[in-house]
Amino acid sequence: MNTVLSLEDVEAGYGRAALVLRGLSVTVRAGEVVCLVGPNGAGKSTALKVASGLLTPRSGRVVLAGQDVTGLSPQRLLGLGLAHVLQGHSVFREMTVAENVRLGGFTVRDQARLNARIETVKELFPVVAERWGSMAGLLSGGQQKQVEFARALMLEPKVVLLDEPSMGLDPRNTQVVFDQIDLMRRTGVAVLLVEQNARRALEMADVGCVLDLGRVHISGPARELAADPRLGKLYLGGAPAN
Amino acid sequence: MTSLRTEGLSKSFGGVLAVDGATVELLEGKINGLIGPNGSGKTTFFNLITGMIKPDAGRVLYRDRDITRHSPHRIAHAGIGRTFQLCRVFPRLTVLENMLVAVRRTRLRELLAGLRDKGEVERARHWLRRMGIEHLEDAEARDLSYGQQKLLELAAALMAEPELVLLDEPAGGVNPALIDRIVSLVRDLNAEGRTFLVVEHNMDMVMGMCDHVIVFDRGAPIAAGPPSVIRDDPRVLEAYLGV
Amino acid sequence: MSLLLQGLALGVLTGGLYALLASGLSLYFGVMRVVMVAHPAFLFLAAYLTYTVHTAFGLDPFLALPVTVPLFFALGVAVQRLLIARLAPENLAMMSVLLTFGIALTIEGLLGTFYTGSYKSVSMEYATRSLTIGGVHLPYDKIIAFWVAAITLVVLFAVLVKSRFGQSLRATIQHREAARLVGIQTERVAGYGFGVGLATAAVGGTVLALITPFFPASHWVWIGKLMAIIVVGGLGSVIGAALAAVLLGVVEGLVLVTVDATWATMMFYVFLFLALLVRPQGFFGGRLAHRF
Amino acid sequence: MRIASRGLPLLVAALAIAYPFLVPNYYLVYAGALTVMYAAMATSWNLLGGFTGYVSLGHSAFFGLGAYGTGLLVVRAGVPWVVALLASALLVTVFAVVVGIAAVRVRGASFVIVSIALVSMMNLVVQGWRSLTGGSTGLQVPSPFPGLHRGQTHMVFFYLFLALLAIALASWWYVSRSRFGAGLRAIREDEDKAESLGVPTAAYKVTAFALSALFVALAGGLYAVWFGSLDPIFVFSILIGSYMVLMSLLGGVRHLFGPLLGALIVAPAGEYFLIALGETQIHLTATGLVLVLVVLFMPDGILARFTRRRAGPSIPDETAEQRLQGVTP
Amino acid sequence: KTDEPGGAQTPGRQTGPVKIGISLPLTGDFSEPGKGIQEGYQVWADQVNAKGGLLGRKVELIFRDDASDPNRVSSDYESLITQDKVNLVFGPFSSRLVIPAAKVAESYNMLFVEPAGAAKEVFEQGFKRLFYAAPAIAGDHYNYLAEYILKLPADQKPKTAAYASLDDPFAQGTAYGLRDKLAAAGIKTVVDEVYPPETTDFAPIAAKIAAAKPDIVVGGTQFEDSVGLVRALQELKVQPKLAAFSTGPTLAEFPAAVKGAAEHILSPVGWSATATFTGNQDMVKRYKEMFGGQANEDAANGYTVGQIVEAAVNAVKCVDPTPECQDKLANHIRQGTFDTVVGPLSFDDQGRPEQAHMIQQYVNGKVEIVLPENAKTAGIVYPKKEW
Ligand SMILES: Nc1ncnc2c1ncn2[C@@H]1O[C@H](COP(=O)(O)OP(=O)(O)OP(=O)(O)O)[C@@H](O)[C@H]1O
Ligand SMILES: Nc1ncnc2c1ncn2[C@@H]1O[C@H](COP(=O)(O)OP(=O)(O)OP(=O)(O)O)[C@@H](O)[C@H]1O
Ligand SMILES: [Mg+2]
Ligand SMILES: [Mg+2]
Repeated sequence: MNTVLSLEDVEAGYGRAALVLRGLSVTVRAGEVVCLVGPNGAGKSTALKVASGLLTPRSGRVVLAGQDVTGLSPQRLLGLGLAHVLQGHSVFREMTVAENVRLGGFTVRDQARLNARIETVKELFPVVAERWGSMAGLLSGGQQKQVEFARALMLEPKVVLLDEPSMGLDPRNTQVVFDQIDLMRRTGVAVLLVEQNARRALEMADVGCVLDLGRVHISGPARELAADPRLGKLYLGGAPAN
Repeated sequence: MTSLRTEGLSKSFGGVLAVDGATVELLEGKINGLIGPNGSGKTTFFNLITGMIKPDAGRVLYRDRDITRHSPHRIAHAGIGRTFQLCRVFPRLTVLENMLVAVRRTRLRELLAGLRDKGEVERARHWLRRMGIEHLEDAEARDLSYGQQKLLELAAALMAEPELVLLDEPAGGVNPALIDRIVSLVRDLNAEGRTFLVVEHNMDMVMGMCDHVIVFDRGAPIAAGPPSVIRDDPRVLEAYLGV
Repeated sequence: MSLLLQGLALGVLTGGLYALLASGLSLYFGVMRVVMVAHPAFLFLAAYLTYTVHTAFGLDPFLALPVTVPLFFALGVAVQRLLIARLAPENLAMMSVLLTFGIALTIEGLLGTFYTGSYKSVSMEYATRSLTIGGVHLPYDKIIAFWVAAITLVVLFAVLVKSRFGQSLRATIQHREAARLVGIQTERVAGYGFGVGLATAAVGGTVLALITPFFPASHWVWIGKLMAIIVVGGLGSVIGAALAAVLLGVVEGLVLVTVDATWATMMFYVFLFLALLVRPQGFFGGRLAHRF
Repeated sequence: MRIASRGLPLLVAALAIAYPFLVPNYYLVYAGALTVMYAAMATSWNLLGGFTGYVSLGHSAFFGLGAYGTGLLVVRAGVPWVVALLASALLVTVFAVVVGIAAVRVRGASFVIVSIALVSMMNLVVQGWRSLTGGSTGLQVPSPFPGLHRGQTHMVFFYLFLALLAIALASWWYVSRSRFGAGLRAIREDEDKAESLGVPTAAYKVTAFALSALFVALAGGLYAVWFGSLDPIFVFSILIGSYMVLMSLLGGVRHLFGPLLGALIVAPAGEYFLIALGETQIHLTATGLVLVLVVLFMPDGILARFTRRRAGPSIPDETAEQRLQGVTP
Repeated sequence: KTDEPGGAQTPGRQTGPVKIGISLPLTGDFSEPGKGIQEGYQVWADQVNAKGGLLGRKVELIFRDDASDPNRVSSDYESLITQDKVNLVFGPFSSRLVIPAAKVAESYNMLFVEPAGAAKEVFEQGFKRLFYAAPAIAGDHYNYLAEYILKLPADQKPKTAAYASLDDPFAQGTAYGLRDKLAAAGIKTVVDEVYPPETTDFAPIAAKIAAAKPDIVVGGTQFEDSVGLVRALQELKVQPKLAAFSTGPTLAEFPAAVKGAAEHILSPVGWSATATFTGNQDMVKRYKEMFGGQANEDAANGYTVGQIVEAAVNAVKCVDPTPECQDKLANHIRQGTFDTVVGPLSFDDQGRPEQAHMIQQYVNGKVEIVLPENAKTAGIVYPKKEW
């Protein structure tokens, strides 16, 4: 399989503050889900921001489909087929759900395609259809998350960066999200996934990377990582407490 | 024995019935869990209990005292503490300052007393130590990682010495290793006599930790009982677990 | 009775003008969280430019619009890109007040330097006549102001709500990173948004020049009134501001003819405080206001 | 370092007390008194603005009311000036509580607007209520020290304002280290969160608002008896209010001495611009540009530059192993 | 302190230029008239210096801008007197600024001749060295017009009058002076409106006046509001027999600002460019040379201050800032009569001038003096033509 996205030896940080990423390298191939796990503050979200152009690295390269895209704007990267779902809540709060979802296809000119996608996401997330005209900021936490995911599905990208897509979702919706990720993989999309629901994510991912202190600590086939007892204690939590 | 009871609590926003005649009882001294699909009104229910929003109808009774429509700080003084679904700390205050904001009583003398009152600072450090973030006491809260902020938020809530603690998705976005830590903390605190109400989507956590679980759907409880019973309740399976 | 009718009619017409003058303010706030204290100063800057065009070329003030509107649009883009964009987002609302206060002083000083402190006015023959309907006189200048305001507002509204630009503008304000990620050029869009706001100032200034004499410090008088209007209307709601403007215009007109001018001006502030007590988010406003 | 930070304020205080005797003429005493007055007002403003983040551009309303209250009590009721001063400050405080209850219901930008409206409103009231206040003609207040010549009066008021400044600074300092102050700061950061932790935010905000108004009203009252003529347009002027903001901001709203430092810079600088560029209105432009520059490049004030510079997160680095220890209970 | 009152004046200061300190509103609300007065002062100084100066010493004017702020005006005089140690001070513009300024001058025992503090309150403060260098105080500005109206035959005499006045001691003073006299003579006041300086919309006020259908309309106005009022009256088709406004119509911008509506509007004026009072034509000429354009009333008032002080200095032969000299000057002014560009002036004990303003009218688009009889350049037109 061919490499679609790679971060090579990236160093990055915010403002004049100390480095957050200290020589991070990650590679994602087409049709592959790479899962980043790691403690809070390890730099997972930062890595995704560098990949999508929201943050310019201080050194190192970002390569997208063989092209060096370091420092390009998110709009350009979007044009090259890269989508990014942010962590936390990033709906446009004072716009309706409809406007939010439509904005997901801001760069899509083809109305028919757009409408078809809208029908699809409405089916996937009933709440999106139900609350089509409501102000997005007034939805519950989990509902907003669904709107966000729906927004991201409006495009048909080649690479998707997902930052904790299941956070705050109930089990049913979590399942929908994971199913969608699986679907993407099967259609050849490269997925870079950050999840705190680590065991579950590693179960479905192809490659797992444990990030700590801005570097990849351990990486390897996802299932192997999930089984590693040392990692379990340190990063993945003990077995369900009882 | 009941710690907190709501009777026919209702709230609608525009056309949306967020909480719809919820009558709920929390068991004193237990860890109560509250689960329900997205948008079923859990957070709104929290906001109603803590006075952040005013109900359209119904009552909230805490230890048999009517606290409906009390302002949030009075409810806090009555002994109910909470955390928020999206973690909220005071970003530009240091960790220690974050802790010292909490007030249990508003006696003038105490308010004017020095901030760095020895007893209070000791108490704050005690809680930070229990959360394992005492080494961060001089850091500004915005510099903490998400998980650390979650812990700080919990510590600050506990600083006000609440008897009933409401946690809104304490595990959301938190590293699994830390979740373990939060679970054991909640257990310890519960063993000391504090009552908890925990909203969570992490089923393992809820089922493993809670003594009593309430299930919400469309703004009202559809089932309540011990985890073992709830786990197999067909209504719950249908409404929530979606399988 | 006819006096009341007259007051009412004048109030509605003046209210229309207020709506135009306040619309820009509402826009900056609604979409950018910027409290633009300098808006009235820009209004008078436009009035002075209109005056210059009028005196130098003898043109009708409205013919100055093709010059002033694009100029102000560009100015707005520049102000946003060079100044407002540099403010830290945490306390944008506060800092923007001070920043734009400084801009207002700067403009006033420049106007005073170039045009001296004396009054200027632009008077057209048609602006002193009036239309009489059933004993009620409707001055032409006010009628013109009203219609210009109405048209501008309709255009503005269409731009904000219906157009792609309007959507990207609002998205940019609400979540900049997310907006960039759906492909919006956020910097450019925010700049244009400000430009549109200032473009309304160009129109407003022209109308103002037509109906009242002005001098460099004139803008102070308007700050309080316009701010009151946008709060009563619900901060940030362009429609709310328009409704509030007409309401307050009418109230002012009626109080003026029945009581006196001091009370008429006071009404703006009375309504402001009423609004705060009854509905802190403004009489017509959306849910937005309470969050700030 | 510690000695420097302790010693400097003492040295400045000593200089301030000696100031009237060091300068060659009474104009400089007068200018000094005016500067100290502004410093006192800016410091009082900062009791609200610095702690809670509620920016009031309308504090001159309290200045004006304090001034008119004192003036009217002296002129119309024949009350001794000290009594008038205190009584009017008290009345203004009560008034501020009432206004505050309405005003602090709104946050951020709305509050700024409300504060602007407050000044305009007070101006209209005082100007319109001609029979009581003298309206636009103004109010003439007799000098409290008819025996002293003008220069000596300036000296007296210099010290009175200095005392007021000292009280305002002491209050700020006291609040800043009290739990009340912690509550106010929490309000600045996140009001709902503070409320949920048991902070009665409404009461806190109103208290801070009123306290801040009290000192500004005292300054206004002193100004009335010192200056002797009051004119509604100028005591209820947004410019006076915005000077308080500008001074505080320039010096640094998070620091005890920030507003004072700001006043020491702004007041003389204003004077300079007026004299150097006074022939045209370009001095307004100069003032405006300074404000713009401060907001853009020094939003945290001058003092912030000298105190703890934030280079990055204030968190000590830890290794994965340390973290492991933290995690395992 | 070197400026301790009664402190020894350095003997060396008796030579060198005579420094005159002046604070004026060169910016802000009053900047327009402030500028006019400044020019008047400058013309005067220029002419004095051309003649060899005051007591053989050159005159040097030191201007300060008070930005129309009473706070600043005090600081300015404070610093002029104590820091710059000026020999004399001249007054600022506007009653609002004159009182605080005069307080400072008074407490340093300085003579204070001022060109623009006409409101009656100025003279009620007990100032001992203040003189207003214009023909009459505000309340007396319309005296000739009142006389004229009251002498009209019964069938022409107006029965009702409407007054609208800016809330400003001077503007209001002028209108109320006329109102009191007319009301006493039985002319009914049907509208009496005071509006704050913030007012920008005059249509409703005009509507009120329109509803009362008064025979005459009197405005106590400054420029902006006089224009606003005239326009609004015209739009609302108010057609009084007589319309009078203070200040606004005397400014050169007025006719253009109200377009054709200026015709037959009356206005009190303290000075006329065509009058032949002592030095007037010289002043007009010199003004034109220095500043280009026509001198206005403000400039004339400034010039008048200079003329009076000049006469006093030449009579008592001193220009020191000492209390003795300043007292001598003040006493001289109180007792004498002075020939000025606005006519001969004398003052009462409080410093009020004791003459009266002329009345001007726009006749065929030109400004004519129509009252009093002995100064008129054209006959008064009454009733006025419709707007
Ligand atoms: N905008 C920012 N400005 C300054 N520092 C930041 C910013 N965002 C993140 N950081 C810092 O960078 C570090 C890494 O943050 P990042 O969000 O990448 O962590 P993460 O691995 O995604 O953690 P989490 O699991 O909690 O989301 C943290 O120490 C954080 O404090
Ligand atoms: N301020 C509001 N205005 C309008 N609707 C609201 C508001 N707050 C909540 N709602 C609606 O009320 C319903 C309940 O929301 P709530 O936040 O209580 O859900 P929740 O159970 O906490 O969900 P989640 O698990 O996603 O956090 C939702 O449909 C939401 O859209
Ligand atoms: Mg993250
Ligand atoms: Mg929720």
